[in-house]
Amino acid sequence: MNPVRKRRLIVTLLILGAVAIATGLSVFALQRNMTYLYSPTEVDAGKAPTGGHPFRLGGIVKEGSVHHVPGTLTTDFVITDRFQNIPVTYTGILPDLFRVGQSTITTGTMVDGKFVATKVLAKHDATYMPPQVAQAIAKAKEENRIPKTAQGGGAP
Amino acid sequence: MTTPFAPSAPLLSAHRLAYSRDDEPVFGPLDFSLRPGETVLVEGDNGSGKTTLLRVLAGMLPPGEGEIRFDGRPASRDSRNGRVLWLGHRLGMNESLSARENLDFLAGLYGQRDGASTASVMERVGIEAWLDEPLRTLSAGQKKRVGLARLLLLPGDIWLLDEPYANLDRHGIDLVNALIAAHCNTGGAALVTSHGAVRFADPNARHIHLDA
Amino acid sequence: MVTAVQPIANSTPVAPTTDQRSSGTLRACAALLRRDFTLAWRRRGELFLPLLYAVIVAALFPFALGPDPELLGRIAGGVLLVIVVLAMLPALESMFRSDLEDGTLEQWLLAPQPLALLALTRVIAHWLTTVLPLIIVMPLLGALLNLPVKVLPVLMLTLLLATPLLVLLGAVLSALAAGARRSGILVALMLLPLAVPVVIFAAGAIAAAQSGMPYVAPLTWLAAALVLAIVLAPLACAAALRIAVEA
Amino acid sequence: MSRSYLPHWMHWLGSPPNFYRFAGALRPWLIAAALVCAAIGLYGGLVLAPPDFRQGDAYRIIFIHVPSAWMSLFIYACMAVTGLVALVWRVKLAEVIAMECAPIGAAFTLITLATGSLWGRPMWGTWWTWGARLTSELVLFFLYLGVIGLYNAFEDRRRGARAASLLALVGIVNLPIVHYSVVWWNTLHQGSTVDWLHLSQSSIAPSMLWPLLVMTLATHLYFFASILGRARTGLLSLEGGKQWVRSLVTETSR
Amino acid sequence: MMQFFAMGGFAMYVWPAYAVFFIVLAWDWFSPALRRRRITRALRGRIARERTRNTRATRAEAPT
Repeated sequence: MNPVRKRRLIVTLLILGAVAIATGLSVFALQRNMTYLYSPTEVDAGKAPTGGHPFRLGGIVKEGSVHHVPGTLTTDFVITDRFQNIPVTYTGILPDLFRVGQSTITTGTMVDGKFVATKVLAKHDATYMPPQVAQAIAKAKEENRIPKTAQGGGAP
Repeated sequence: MTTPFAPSAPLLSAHRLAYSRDDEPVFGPLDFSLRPGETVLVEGDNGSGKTTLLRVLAGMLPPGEGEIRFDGRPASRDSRNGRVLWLGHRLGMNESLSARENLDFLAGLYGQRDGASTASVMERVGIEAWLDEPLRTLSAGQKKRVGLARLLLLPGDIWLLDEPYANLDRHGIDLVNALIAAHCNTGGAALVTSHGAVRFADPNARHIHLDA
Repeated sequence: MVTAVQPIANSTPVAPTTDQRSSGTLRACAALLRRDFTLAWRRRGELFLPLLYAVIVAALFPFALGPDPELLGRIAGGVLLVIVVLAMLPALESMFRSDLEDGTLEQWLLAPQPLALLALTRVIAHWLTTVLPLIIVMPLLGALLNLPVKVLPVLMLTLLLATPLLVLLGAVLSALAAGARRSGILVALMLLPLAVPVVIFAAGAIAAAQSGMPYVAPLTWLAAALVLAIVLAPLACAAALRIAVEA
Repeated sequence: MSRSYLPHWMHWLGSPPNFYRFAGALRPWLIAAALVCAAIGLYGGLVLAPPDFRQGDAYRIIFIHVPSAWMSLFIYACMAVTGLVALVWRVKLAEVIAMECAPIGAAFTLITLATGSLWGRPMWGTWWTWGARLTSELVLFFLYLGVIGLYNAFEDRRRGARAASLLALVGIVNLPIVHYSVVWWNTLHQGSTVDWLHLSQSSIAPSMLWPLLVMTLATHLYFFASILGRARTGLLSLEGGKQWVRSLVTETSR
Repeated sequence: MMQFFAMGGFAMYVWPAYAVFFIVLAWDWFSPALRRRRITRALRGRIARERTRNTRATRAEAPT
């Protein structure tokens, strides 16, 4: 084999080998949980960091759970993933998109079974439509008893 | 001159070789060949493209037009590397290291000529006393001699020497000529640039003249 | 002075034979390693500068943030990671500069060895001489910043995977910048976007270890990237060196 | 040389004077079309399209934000492709185009970051968050800056162009890695709004979709107009010694 | 009309976003034009200088 071909073959084999090894390692890594966002179910199962380590809690603001403490900026609400509920307390200004049924990501720590949030971010989903359409959809859902799905909660 | 090892094709040949920088022609088009045992002297004033020609031949610059061949085959890294020894304006050695360390490193990259050793080539160029001194402490002429020692140590048969006479005294110039002659005697070839101030020893050497 | 025409060494033909050219790829790498180590030893004073820098910066953090051990312990992992990256930067920038200036790179280019392999060898020598000492002093720096003891091994392991990756990337950028007239902050500017994933995964592993979570996944990602970079970065580096020499 | 493998029209267009004339003739049409599209798109987006049921009128930033984000990636791809051509075949025109892509790409990336920030403030409650898309976009911005910086750091502009092209290619390997590495940080950013394979099923109302698409067309047209103009300027400075540039310059002075 | 400019209360976010878009693109459009003018001016100067040098040279040669 002439040296040029031989060298090209070696380089190609090296690249293929590296890609193969890297792919193997990636597959291995993908099988490990690497999320840094915990759902209420995971928190309930004790998978989330404890002992004052901050982590992110993601879920939907439960209907009828939002209470503003009068005279303060403190808000209490419940984050749910429809299986487990975690009570959350937050002091500060809430973003515009924060509302019942909204996907929300909160950062904070667990203190005595309550999540004390230092930051609340509303996750906005990818749906854009005029208000009339939204009303029509909501109405149709109510009439047909379509189960209300979590909006945007599934986005990565 | 013929040697039993001389192949039919020239070691190095250029065909309509030209180079332009920013669309200003630097040299060429040139046609020449370098056969075993031959020395070609490239002459020309400053800025006539002597160094550029050598850099193109050494593959450090892409040829603008034309073709370079080694042993009759189009030049490629494989046909070129290891055969071409380059001595340029820059020494190609680290000044913090001694001549021995530098030469040993280069011998590691290129391999060694049969029978040559770091000490013997340093002796040949007459500065064996400076073998273990950092190059920083050597004079310009002595550094040049270390560069010449490299040519003797490494097994390339095509020497591309850019201004090898610079910084050398009369003895040094004689030494360069003697080394080139010995190299050509053993089937090697050399392409040497000079701005014309030095008379080349070999009266049979062919000349390429570059105009600025 | 000898002026007579006399044969050099023996009168063996100088036309290189195949074994002369293909043999010794390993020998070439060893020669380069030996040369770089010798050079590093000659300039051993300079090798302490990154270490000194790292210690000074680490010592500044308690002054800036207050000596609260808990706070320091919480941020120590990330802080040390950033300190290592910053301490590596100056040496990365000049990885090929002196070799370009004294013409050694021209000799590399004409040598019958793959340039990419020489570049990889240079990366290894660089990592061993300038980065490994930084990793070795990590326990000391960790103690300064009250890094939890259980995090220290993970931090060291992370750095063992992340720093070679950064040196490989840095070698490409350093080779690219070597031919430029002024590099200044250029290498840092170019390194930032390329280093983002490395830092993210390294920090992820450290943070996970700190909060008692599994840290294998980010380390595996780093290993995967390292394997790819070991093959691809030297090729890119060789291409960059060819551009740098083409002056 | 391997240049002869290129098709004939590419060969013709690769010659600087030909390209200069061609680009000069095409550019006014492109910019006119871009302006018309922008006018239609903006009228549709700002006036005709109804407010969003949840975000009200704030969502109207989408009509510039999303096309700019697409452009920032599209231009990077253009830069990398022309950069590859420049590296492999050393075509001067490809070098010029690759290098002139960088400032336009940086401009669109800057717009994306700024408008995204202005959109994020009322909607997410923060100017900036280290989410996947935002971080990737920021990294992209720095990549553009690196390419521009490296190009300008070289005395010899052709050598600089090839070095910067190599950096652009290294960057294109890196971009997906950056993206996926920051994804698991988890993100506040929404998923893709427009499903290109099933346009009718996109989760955006048609009255809002068409201005978005028209604006996308406008930004593409603008990019082509701008790159032609920039490449013309680049060639002019690179070929200053050539006869065609000299006659051109003296002609316009009269 | 006022309602249009109010943008449903989001005017302070929407209009600056559009302003950024147009200002940055205007910069992108006009900066090469400026560079172009600089280049042509420099080139014209160079050509003019060369021309005078040539005529001077021919004039100097003429008497001999």
